[in-house]
Amino acid sequence: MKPIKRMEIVIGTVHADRVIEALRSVGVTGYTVINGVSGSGDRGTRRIDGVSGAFENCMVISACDESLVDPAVKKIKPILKRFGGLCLVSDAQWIMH
Amino acid sequence: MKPIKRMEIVIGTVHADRVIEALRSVGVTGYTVINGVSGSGDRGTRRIDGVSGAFENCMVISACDESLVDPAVKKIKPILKRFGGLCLVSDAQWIMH
Amino acid sequence: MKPIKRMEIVIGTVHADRVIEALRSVGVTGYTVINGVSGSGDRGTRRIDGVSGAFENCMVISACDESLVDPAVKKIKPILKRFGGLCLVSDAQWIMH
Amino acid sequence: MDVSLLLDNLRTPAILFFGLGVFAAVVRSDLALPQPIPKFLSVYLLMAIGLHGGVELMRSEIDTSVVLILLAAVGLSAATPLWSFFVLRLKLDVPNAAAMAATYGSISAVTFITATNFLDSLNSTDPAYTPGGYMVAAMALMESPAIVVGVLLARYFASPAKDSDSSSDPLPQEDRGKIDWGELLREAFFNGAVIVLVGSLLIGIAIDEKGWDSIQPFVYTPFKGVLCLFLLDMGLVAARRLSDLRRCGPSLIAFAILSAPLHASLGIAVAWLLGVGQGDALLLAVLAGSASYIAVPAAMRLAVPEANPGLYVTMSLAVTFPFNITVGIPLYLAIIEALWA
Amino acid sequence: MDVSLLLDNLRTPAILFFGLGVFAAVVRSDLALPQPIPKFLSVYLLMAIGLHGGVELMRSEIDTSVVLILLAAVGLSAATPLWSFFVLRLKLDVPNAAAMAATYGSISAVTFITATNFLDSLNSTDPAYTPGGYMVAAMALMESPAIVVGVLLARYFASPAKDSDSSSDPLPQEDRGKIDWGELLREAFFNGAVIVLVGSLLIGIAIDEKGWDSIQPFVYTPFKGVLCLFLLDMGLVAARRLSDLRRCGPSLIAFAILSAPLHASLGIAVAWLLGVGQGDALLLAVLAGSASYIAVPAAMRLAVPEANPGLYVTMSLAVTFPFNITVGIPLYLAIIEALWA
Amino acid sequence: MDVSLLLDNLRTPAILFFGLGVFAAVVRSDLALPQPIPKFLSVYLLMAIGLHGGVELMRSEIDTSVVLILLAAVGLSAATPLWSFFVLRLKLDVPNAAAMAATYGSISAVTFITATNFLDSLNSTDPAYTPGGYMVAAMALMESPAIVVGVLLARYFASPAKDSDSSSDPLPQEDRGKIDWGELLREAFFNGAVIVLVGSLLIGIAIDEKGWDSIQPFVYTPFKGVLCLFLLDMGLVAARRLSDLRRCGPSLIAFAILSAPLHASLGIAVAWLLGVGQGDALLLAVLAGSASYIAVPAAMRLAVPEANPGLYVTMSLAVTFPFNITVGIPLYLAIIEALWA
Ligand SMILES: Nc1ncnc2c1ncn2[C@@H]1O[C@H](COP(=O)(O)O)[C@@H](O)[C@H]1O
Ligand SMILES: Nc1ncnc2c1ncn2[C@@H]1O[C@H](COP(=O)(O)O)[C@@H](O)[C@H]1O
Ligand SMILES: Nc1ncnc2c1ncn2[C@@H]1O[C@H](COP(=O)(O)O)[C@@H](O)[C@H]1O
Ligand code: NA
Ligand code: NA
Ligand code: NA
Repeated sequence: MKPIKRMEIVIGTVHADRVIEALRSVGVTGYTVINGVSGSGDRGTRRIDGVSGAFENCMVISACDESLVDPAVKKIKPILKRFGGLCLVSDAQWIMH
Repeated sequence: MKPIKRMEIVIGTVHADRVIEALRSVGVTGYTVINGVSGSGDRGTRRIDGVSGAFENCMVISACDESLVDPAVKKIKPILKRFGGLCLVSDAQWIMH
Repeated sequence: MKPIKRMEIVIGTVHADRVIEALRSVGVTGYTVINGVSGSGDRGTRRIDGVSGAFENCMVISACDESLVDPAVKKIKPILKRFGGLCLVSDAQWIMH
Repeated sequence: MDVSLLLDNLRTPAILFFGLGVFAAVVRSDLALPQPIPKFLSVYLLMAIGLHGGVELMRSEIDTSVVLILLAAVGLSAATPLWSFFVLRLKLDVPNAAAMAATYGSISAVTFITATNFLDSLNSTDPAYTPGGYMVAAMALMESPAIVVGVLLARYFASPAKDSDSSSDPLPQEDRGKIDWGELLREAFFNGAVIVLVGSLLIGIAIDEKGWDSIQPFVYTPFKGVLCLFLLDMGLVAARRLSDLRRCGPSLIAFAILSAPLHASLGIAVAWLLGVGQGDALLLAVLAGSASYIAVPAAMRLAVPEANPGLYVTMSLAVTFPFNITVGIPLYLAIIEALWA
Repeated sequence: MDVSLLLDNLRTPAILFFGLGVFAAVVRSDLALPQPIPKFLSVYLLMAIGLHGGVELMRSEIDTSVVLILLAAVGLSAATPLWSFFVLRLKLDVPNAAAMAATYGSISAVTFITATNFLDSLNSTDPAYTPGGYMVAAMALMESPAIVVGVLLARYFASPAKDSDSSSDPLPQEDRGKIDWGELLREAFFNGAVIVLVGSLLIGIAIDEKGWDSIQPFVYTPFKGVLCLFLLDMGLVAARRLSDLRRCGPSLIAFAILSAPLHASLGIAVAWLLGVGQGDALLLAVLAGSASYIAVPAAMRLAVPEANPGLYVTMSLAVTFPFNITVGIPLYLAIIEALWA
Repeated sequence: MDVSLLLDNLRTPAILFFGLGVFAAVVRSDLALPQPIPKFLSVYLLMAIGLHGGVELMRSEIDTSVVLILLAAVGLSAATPLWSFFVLRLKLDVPNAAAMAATYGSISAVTFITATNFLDSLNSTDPAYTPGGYMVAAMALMESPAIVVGVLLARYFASPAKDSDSSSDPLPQEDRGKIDWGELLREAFFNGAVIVLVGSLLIGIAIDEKGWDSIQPFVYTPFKGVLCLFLLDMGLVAARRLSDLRRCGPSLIAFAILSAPLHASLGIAVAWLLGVGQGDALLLAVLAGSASYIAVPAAMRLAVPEANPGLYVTMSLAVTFPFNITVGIPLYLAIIEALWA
């Protein structure tokens, strides 16, 4: 086991590539994406209702070294500010295999 | 960063509206819903197998202030008792944007 | 509330049954599965692109007693070693209902 | 029983695809029609059967015998849960017996459709073998009453709430377990399956032949092929539930197999009394003998959450449904042919 | 207005299914066509209409009047957002007014398809009631200009960035809010809806009659039935957004209802000046009068994220779309028949 | 080579939609047919081709030449991975060479379907251009052998397990890497694609003409249109993988492009020796020359997880598949016409 940080980002699916690029640019290469997520926040309710997928969210989860969190957050913050979303950071143990 | 509580609720999709209403009623307006979730618990296995969506679960994740957890839990508990499900609470840091 | 451990495993959907069987074999009967998950890790990027579902991931989340984590991890590690994936363990409070 | 009827049925493409699905599940193939495809196909099938029924209804004359059939259908759907409940109580607690009774009182649209398909495949020239469009209306009317009766049974015979956990329960005693009637009736009469079926039936009545011509290349011509694909999935789903049977016990399985021909015989008796044709009689038999696995489970999860879907869905999906579409339909027709001869 | 046109329209299967969807949502049924089925159906509809338009285009002669119609279409799509923006600024801030203006300048393919369907259902023998394949090209050309105009408006009238949060902002001032033109144009001209529509149109032009014969059992014959299913879902989606209307205010709703016939009248006027037939005129009216709820919202989320989709999507989906397909289409045709008579 | 064959092929609607998909991916459009739609469409295509093949098989006479073709097909599928493996070992390690060899030994059903479609579009009156229903059986027989051979190769030439990490490994040495033969054979012979194809073939044989008539409006008439939609998605998926090509290196790309005509020539040679018609010969060529991207990758992920799907899927999907459906099919037919003349 190794202590790491778990980042959890909710962002509009159409903006997800920006977040992933931001993660990669600071050296975070491991992440998992959950698609088809709906939700509610400061900018109202986002349903996955028919027709357009434009209001779908996705959740990006990444386990990374503590040292990478600050640079990643620096890159992600302006994206969240512009397009809305959520970023949580918590502690976890990584089972090395 | 701001320390917050992360609530994570698994509930049958057909009962999700109750949970969300419960959250809203105590002032939690930010949440994220992951649909199409299956699982297993005290009440057996819930598959997302064809035909009916009646046994699908969903996961509701909400980051909220510590002070809102107790009232939210008070409202959610009877729903879980009646319809089954799971509620976890953990610590996280919220990246303010 | 009761302190428990939250295990979070990302694994190829085609291998998910192995992980669930491993959990069950050590006495973990409660778990939740999120399907249709994509991601990136040591073994490259896994898209959910059309055609074949062979490269889809899923996420298995289980809240269990601390005492079950070690035996579960022992069973899951070789699966992750062989097929790739991720396992995180963190702390949470379980709302008993 | 005329064994050729059975073989005829087993050789229809739809039943063969059901068998393929069962086979795939038994050999643990990774074959799957993932959600929401099955849900989409079931909306299509309900829409198609509803529209066609409505158009047929418009084309035919409505007389009192039709009204009697519809009344009989509602009666069957409300009565069968009653006796089922008391039989099932021998083995099950109140919520489970009630949910199971509701399941078996209601109907399975796909069984109905398969029976229509079977009648059609007989290529009979006898008009008595062509069921009337009002049989779709009968089906629509049979979906909901059983739900209401089931919930009433669960409520009326409910054991008093256990007090053991009342201290940890933040809600006042009377709040738990109360029926939300508005929600229940909405679930019974406005659930997705009922809405699509009844709505399409009414639309089928409302449109003219020109309207029907414009949509029938989608809702009528490819119908039997889509049914094959849907039954492939049903075979997968039903067979994957077979492993859950062990946990259900032999008496429940006996109920699931025996209640089908029993209820179907009731339906046949009613049809005989009403003097309808063989086609209508078969469909009434199938409606009475089939059990729900879509509308009722959805309603029960809301209204009787204490009941275990591992019992009532497994029974209707993995036992009664396969029995009906393979053996039941030709069996009921053989009985009808013997009686009507 | 000839009320029989209205009743004819309300009795087409597609509109009846839209009504069924609205009803299901109003009684809070759990009926749903879950994603990605609606997305799949919309790709199908765009593909089908594009191919058919292309084939028709190939069969007909192209003269200068066609070129004029296409130019007029682009003009309408670029001009309507301009005046809309200034009217909307009375009530909305710059980003919301711009996004709403773009929404109403662009078009709704399903409204167009419903109008085609309606023309078809009239069974008129007058060739002037059969629209030309170039009208699909007109639709394709009208999707994008409004997006570009909307973003330009948002940019040109943008308020200077607030400085209050600049300290916490790690990006240099000039980086925020900059338009990424490459991305914007890609979104405007290469978004999924435009690609499928234009691509299918070109493929329809490229293939020969043999090719068309081979695919039309899929892309043409079942088309009207698929439209029913899609409008069922649109009814659900539109009605579920009705509750959001309260938050939008009466002036916006007035805009959503009034701009439709107003823009449609512009389209009719242009059609009249160009001397086209009644069919073409109706489609031009519908294109001008309809508002986008797929392509434009997707583009606005990228380019004008400050605008609230709860406003512009709700207006176009829950007000303008239902208005157009129920009342609007027959109303515009009545106007056209009066003028052309 | 007769260039008109190539142009004919490029002008079929299906190939044009493939091109549209590629274009959309290249301009980074957001166009998508999200899962599970493509999976659904692929089940449909396999079901349709299987049923039609079965029905054709029933209608035709089976003679020894058919048995020889089927044997030759199995032989090709088992032999091509062998030589491919040793060639690929020059550049790749054992697991990757074995997985790639299996991929190229097996077949691509969509390439087969596209070739059938192409033959059909030629509108030839020569019966030798109409392939026999047994060719679908040949395809079904070619899916699995390559999987088994590939896994045997991976096993036989496996390097001894590295000991470096044995201390941290809680499983006994011999447990890791052992083949689970039951699982492997299930994966090879009972994977979803094989089950649907073989099952539908058998059902096509089992049903009578009446049964076929009842389902062919769904499984036959709209087939070519559905293929267009599916190839649109294949174009998107293939082109989105183009960026992964850089990581694969030129020698692999050369293998992916050259092995297709090479294996196809083997197929043509066998067809020539067996004296079959041009239609059968083309399909055998296409089967031998195509590479799997559904069944084999799924099997390899289970049985040879050490292999990198970024290599074998990328090669078969982004190089060999597009090559075959655009250039390969007309090229192979040109060769056949030259030889058969
Ligand atoms: N407090 C929260 N907890 C969980 N998810 C949230 C929260 N706030 C926002 N979200 C998610 O982030 C998305 C965008 O948030 P916002 O930009 O605040 O509208 C929402 O649609 C939710 O899915
Ligand atoms: N210990 C657990 N860990 C993760 N998920 C659980 C757990 N227990 C229950 N669940 C989820 O909650 C749903 C309902 O649980 P139950 O009411 O216990 O049957 C299950 O289907 C699971 O998805
Ligand atoms: N650091 C990480 N954080 C989140 N998810 C990860 C991480 N590493 C791997 N994964 C997930 O696990 C899958 C398999 O990982 P791997 O075996 O490393 O290729 C990836 O496709 C991701 O979905
Ligand atoms: Na019944
Ligand atoms: Na417009
Ligand atoms: Na091959």
